[in-house]
Amino acid sequence: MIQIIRDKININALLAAVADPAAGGIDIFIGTTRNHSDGKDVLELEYEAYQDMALPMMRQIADDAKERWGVMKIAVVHRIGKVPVGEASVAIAVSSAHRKEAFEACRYIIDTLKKTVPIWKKELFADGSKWVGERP
Amino acid sequence: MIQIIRDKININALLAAVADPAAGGIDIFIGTTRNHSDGKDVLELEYEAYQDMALPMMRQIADDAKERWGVMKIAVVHRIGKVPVGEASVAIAVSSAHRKEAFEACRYIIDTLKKTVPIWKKELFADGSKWVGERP
Amino acid sequence: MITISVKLFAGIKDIVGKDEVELSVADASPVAEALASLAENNPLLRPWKNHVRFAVNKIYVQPDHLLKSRDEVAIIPPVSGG
Amino acid sequence: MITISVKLFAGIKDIVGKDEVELSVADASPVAEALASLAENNPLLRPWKNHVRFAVNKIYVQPDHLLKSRDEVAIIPPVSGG
Repeated sequence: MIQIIRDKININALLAAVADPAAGGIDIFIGTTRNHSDGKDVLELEYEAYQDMALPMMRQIADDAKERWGVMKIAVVHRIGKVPVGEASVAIAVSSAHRKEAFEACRYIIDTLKKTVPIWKKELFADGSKWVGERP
Repeated sequence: MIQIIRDKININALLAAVADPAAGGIDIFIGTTRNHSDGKDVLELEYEAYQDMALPMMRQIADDAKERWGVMKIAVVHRIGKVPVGEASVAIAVSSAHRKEAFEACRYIIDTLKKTVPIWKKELFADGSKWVGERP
Repeated sequence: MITISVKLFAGIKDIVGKDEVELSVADASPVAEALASLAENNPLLRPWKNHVRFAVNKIYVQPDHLLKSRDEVAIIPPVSGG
Repeated sequence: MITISVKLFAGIKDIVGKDEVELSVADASPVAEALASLAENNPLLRPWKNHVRFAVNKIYVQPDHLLKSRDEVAIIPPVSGG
């Protein structure tokens, strides 16, 4: 289950996607939108993706993690469009025979996704908005 | 939210318990019952707890994690009684401003819980049952 | 002599057939005496000596921890929660 | 000359005011020429030169990667998903 969606992320759907009777553990990471940034109140977040590139990259990252840690099933879902404060912008679930591998693979996936996958976040404030990330 | 319960664990309830508008990430670990053990088919698991000791220990482990990693909110729920294969026996959720701390605190909690909290698991096979853990 | 309650769990509970027993032991006995005393009448418990931990009033203690009257002792076989 | 499509995102899309443009560049131009060419008419884009990555046909490439006709170029400002 590798998806970019505009609706609210359904954690139960991710859990169902990675469930496996041979799994001993599932690690899930959920990225949530924070209500402040550099001391300013964030009212809302908005995400944009280069979907045709982002989806295959997300699939590749999941495949790499599966091979490297020998985990069982992986789900990666990123939400785009407006995301209210406190709601999930990304969710990753990894099932594994043993918990160590589930934790490490899950962490690898979110770290790699944040560094490489072409998705952008805009913070909306009362007095304007700002794309997040290093800029000139 | 620190609980020992006999019903199915509700992951959404854990998520709601750790939600925080200042949180940037939530890590959740779910321990699920496996369908095999030492090459034998496991039909069902049964958990027993020394509740009066286990609950305060779970609370203490969560408090230690909160102090050590500065995370926001923690939920720890362990199920006891019969747990069908594939269902969650334990779930831990940790919300944090930053994801690194959420992952590390969550892993600390499950590792410490498994090593120290007085809860026991019995595996039920077609031809008998066995308490898990080192024995004479 | 003092009276203590001893809680039993998992494999040890199955051997004894009860989840709690009352024992009379000498005042200031070490907590390990709780298992030794039960093992006198039940040889199946003897090999467990080096495989259990003890708790007194819901806190782990060393085997030489000294008991008082009305202590709640628990014999804790290797845990396997999670 | 060859024709390429150039996809624009986030801050760069806002500056250009479009999410995709077609450009004519010399055959076998380096992909970095896509940004340079747009910056000729739009000085606001010039400081971005050292802050973007390029993708060709949905794969990251180095700035000196050479373009072919109908390539789908993307100018990728620093990503911030997650």
